[in-house]
Amino acid sequence: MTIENLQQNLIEDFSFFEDWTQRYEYMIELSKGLEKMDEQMKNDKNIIKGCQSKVWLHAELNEGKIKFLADSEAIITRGIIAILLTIFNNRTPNEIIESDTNFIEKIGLKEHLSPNRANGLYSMIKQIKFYAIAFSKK
Amino acid sequence: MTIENLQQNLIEDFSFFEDWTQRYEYMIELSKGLEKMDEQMKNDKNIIKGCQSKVWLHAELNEGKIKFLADSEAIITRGIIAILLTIFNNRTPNEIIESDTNFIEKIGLKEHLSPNRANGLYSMIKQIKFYAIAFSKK
Amino acid sequence: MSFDINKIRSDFPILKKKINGKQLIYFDNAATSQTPSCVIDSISDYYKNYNSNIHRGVHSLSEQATESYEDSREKIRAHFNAKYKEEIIFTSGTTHSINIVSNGFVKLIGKGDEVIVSGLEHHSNIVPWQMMCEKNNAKLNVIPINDDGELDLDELKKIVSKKTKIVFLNHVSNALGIINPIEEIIKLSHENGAYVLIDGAQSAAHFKIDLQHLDVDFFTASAHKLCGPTGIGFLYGKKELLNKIDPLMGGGEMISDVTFEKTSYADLPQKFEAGTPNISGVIAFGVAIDYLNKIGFNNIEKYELELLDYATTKLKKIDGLKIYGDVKNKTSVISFNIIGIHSYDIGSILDKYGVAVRTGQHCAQPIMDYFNIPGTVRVSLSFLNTFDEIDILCEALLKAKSMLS
Amino acid sequence: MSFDINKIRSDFPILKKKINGKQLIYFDNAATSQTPSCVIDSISDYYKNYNSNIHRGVHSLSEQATESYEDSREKIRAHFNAKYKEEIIFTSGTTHSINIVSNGFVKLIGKGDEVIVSGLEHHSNIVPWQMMCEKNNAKLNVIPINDDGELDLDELKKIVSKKTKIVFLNHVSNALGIINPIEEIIKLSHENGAYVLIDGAQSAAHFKIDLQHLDVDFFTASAHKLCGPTGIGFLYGKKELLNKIDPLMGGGEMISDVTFEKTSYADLPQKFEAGTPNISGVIAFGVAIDYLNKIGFNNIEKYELELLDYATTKLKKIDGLKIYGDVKNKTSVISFNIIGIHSYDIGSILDKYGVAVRTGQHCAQPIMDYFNIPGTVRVSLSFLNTFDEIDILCEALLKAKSMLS
Ligand SMILES: Cc1ncc(COP(=O)(O)O)c(C=O)c1O
Ligand SMILES: Cc1ncc(COP(=O)(O)O)c(C=O)c1O
Repeated sequence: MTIENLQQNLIEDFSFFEDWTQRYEYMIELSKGLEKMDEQMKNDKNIIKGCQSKVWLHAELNEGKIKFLADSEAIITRGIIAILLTIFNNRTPNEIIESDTNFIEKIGLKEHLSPNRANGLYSMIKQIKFYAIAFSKK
Repeated sequence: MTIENLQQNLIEDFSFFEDWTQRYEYMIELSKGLEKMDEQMKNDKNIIKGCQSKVWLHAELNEGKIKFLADSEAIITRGIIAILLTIFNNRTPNEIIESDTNFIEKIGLKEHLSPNRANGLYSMIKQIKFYAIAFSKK
Repeated sequence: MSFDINKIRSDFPILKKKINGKQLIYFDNAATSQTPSCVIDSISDYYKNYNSNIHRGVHSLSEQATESYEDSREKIRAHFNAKYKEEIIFTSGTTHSINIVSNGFVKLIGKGDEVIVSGLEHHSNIVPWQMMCEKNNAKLNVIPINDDGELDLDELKKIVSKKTKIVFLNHVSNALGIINPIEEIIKLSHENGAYVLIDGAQSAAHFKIDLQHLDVDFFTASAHKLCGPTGIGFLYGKKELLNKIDPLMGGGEMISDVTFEKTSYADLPQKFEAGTPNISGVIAFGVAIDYLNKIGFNNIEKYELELLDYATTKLKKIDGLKIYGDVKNKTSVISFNIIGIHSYDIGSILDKYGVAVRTGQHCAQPIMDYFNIPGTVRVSLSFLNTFDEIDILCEALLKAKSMLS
Repeated sequence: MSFDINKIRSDFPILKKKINGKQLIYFDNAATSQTPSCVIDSISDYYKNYNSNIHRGVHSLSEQATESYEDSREKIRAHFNAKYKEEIIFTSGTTHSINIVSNGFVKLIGKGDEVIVSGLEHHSNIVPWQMMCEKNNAKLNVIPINDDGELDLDELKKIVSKKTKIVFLNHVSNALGIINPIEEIIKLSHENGAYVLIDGAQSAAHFKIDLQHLDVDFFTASAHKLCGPTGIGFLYGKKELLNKIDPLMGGGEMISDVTFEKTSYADLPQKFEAGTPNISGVIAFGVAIDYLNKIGFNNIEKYELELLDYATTKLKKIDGLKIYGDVKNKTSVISFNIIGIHSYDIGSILDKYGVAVRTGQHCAQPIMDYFNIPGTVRVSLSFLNTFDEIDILCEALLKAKSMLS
């Protein structure tokens, strides 16, 4: 599936929820599927600034695709990470660079998360795109 | 006349005025009778802080009485000085120390002057009393 | 005056707010207090009727603004019982105040000298002093805390000495609500010839403070935690000390004479109030102090401690809930975690129920480091809160817990 | 939008005021501007609806306050055309802003280095730099003025050199209203490798300013001169320079990591915004900028210059009246004396006629020293004034003159 398809799916998934509890429960559910991040990767180098709870993001290039590992202390943040990784994990740098990020608004994540959390979300996306650009130059 | 008598006179004088123009004109008139202060006395040592226009006050003890000389760049302030010196000039330190200063409120000077100007006024009185205390200890 | 909670709540327009469809329950009073109508109105009144730059103005508006501004200084002086009006310096808040003092001490102390901070501080009472120590090479010592979060005075006795020049600590810890034994600390410090700065950001709203009685050298608080507006606070300092230290900022009003060769500073308090101040803020701060006194600090203290008691008892019944700093001497602040759940997740869910709490480190990272936790949920109660609100909090917490575990 | 003076005046509640029984005529706009209802209402709205401490808050009120606060930063950035949002630092006003920069330069320059100030400055742009020079032994040079009150650029060419590290001057002189040739000065300074700080306290209200176009390194203005509230302003600095200088104050928000051993600063703009800021002030500042843009800076500039022309012509007809800085390139400020009469006396009498002017040194003692006068009467016009008001001023001046001579 393309990034776009996946984003479309997410938008549809989220459109079914009737209230915040369902949305949150879904994110908490998603968080449980997150690939485990090595404790030693949770170092200062990998910390993303601008999030309310600590967020670590690690990236490496594997046969032309970027493998992300990420984690957070907070479960709701982990849910957000899970959503982002569903979309961006194991993509080529170019796929990521060219992808649109306004699905966030469409998911309703922005309103239903808070601006502060949305800031954290944007910080994560910024970092993901930053890695993609860095790897694309290698 | 005692300080108190003089103050009483002033309160009466001022009670006749019907508006601010008369009050100001009277003060301007009074300012013209102010004894001339030597230019060299207008030095930093004699400056009173807290006034909007520059005010100098010089004091010396003459046969047990304090002789004041004062001046200002602004004519309305000179009028205020004239009023104060009418009351306090050539008095013994103790007369000044013991004198009441609430005639200022009674004259209506406080309302008709501004708080800023009233501050200047209080600064002058404070300085006058300060000299009296200093001389009383000699 | 008797304490009529409904009447008092009706003075605060924001309490009618709905959040996510629920009635707002504001438990973030330690971060900023809410504002009564009289304070809000005093700001509008200023801009509608006598907005003007102050001091040196010859016209009536300027005089009215100056007079109100200076009246407010007198209100603050009287409320905190400072000896002289000019010992009250208006600042933009506690942080600014502390920086004035720490910057002023750059030149007063030097290598070999020591300063003491408590282990229970807000960053605003740590970082300025670190900046000072970097400049003058003074040594920063720390009064350690014990597992209850209390300062260890025996340790203080070991580290305080004739080398100690200044001791600075908060009256009440913002992260835990613990009231520090400042009388004892002031006495001990003075015996060793050290000055004391008390950060009253978290105490001034909760009980009456008498500066002359405390004999403290510097004290500060922020209006926005005292039902006043943002961007204003005050620094109290003993006159002879304020005269001794250099100002942090230069500018208009704070000088008596300026040439390009040399400048001399004005007298107190102007020396420390460079530039056009927050005039409406100062005036509204005075109105806020009047308002609090009308309610009465005795009433406030008594009611808040009842709320604290009730909330503490109820919260302790929640399985896995651990309170930090659960000691006798504290203000109405409860800092806790539910084991295994991040404070941030709890705060997010509570918000959905209209309940506003603060989560995280509370600008007091060293305390969190001590307890080895990333943060806490902080419920900070004020005299505006009700017992019902505490019940709703507990219910919402149970729901959050079941969702998150 | 066309410029409807009556409609605009009706936005300002204070203009209905009576002073000493007369209609208020406010000619002290350079000291502080008056405040439109929309700005006043935005402050009330904040305290009634979303008052909360910002950043790091997890609850909705805090988020709304944070968002409005940051929106305001974006409004300021857009209006002044800064490149990055984080180049806009909120301060308590111009004086605070200048002190941030002068303090930041304490470590960046040293003995043998030089700095240049203009002879036309407000104390707020002199004293902080004198304080800096005292710490780092840099030399303070002055661009002299001529008898018209204009800066002598030929002299500047002589004193600027590779030794010059920073040049600081106001865009418009508060005492005289003269617009300085800052484009030329910035170019000349940059050619010599010197940075430039422009104090825009007196320019920002009168015409549109484009920071990227000016290529200035630091710029600052105060909200209270821009139809905004007191206690708030901003500092613009180029990102790489703001990253280079140390913060003036330490505290909450401005650090990313605190231990007692070591602290690291947060990114821009937080690095310079220690402590709880003037949140309502920042939000209202944004509303004020929106309001001014709705009226349109082109309209404002055009109308104010018409007023200036009219007033200058009329005042010159008064016998013995001398205007200082009567040059072509100026904003709507007229600084004058009537020979033989003290400015303070004139101001006092004008006040009785409801006319508010400023008198004295205008925090610019060096200018007064240059002209060898104790002060001036300053009439500072804004787009709120009318031609009729100028007529009343002239009549009142004639009356004052006859009373005082
Ligand atoms: C040219 C100039 N610079 C600086 C200032 C100081 O501004 P503030 O008092 O708002 O800090 C003023 C205000 O009068 C000014 O006119
Ligand atoms: C104990 C303590 N000190 C200092 C501060 C800083 O106060 P402000 O942000 O008003 O400068 C706070 C505010 O959170 C505090 O709680």
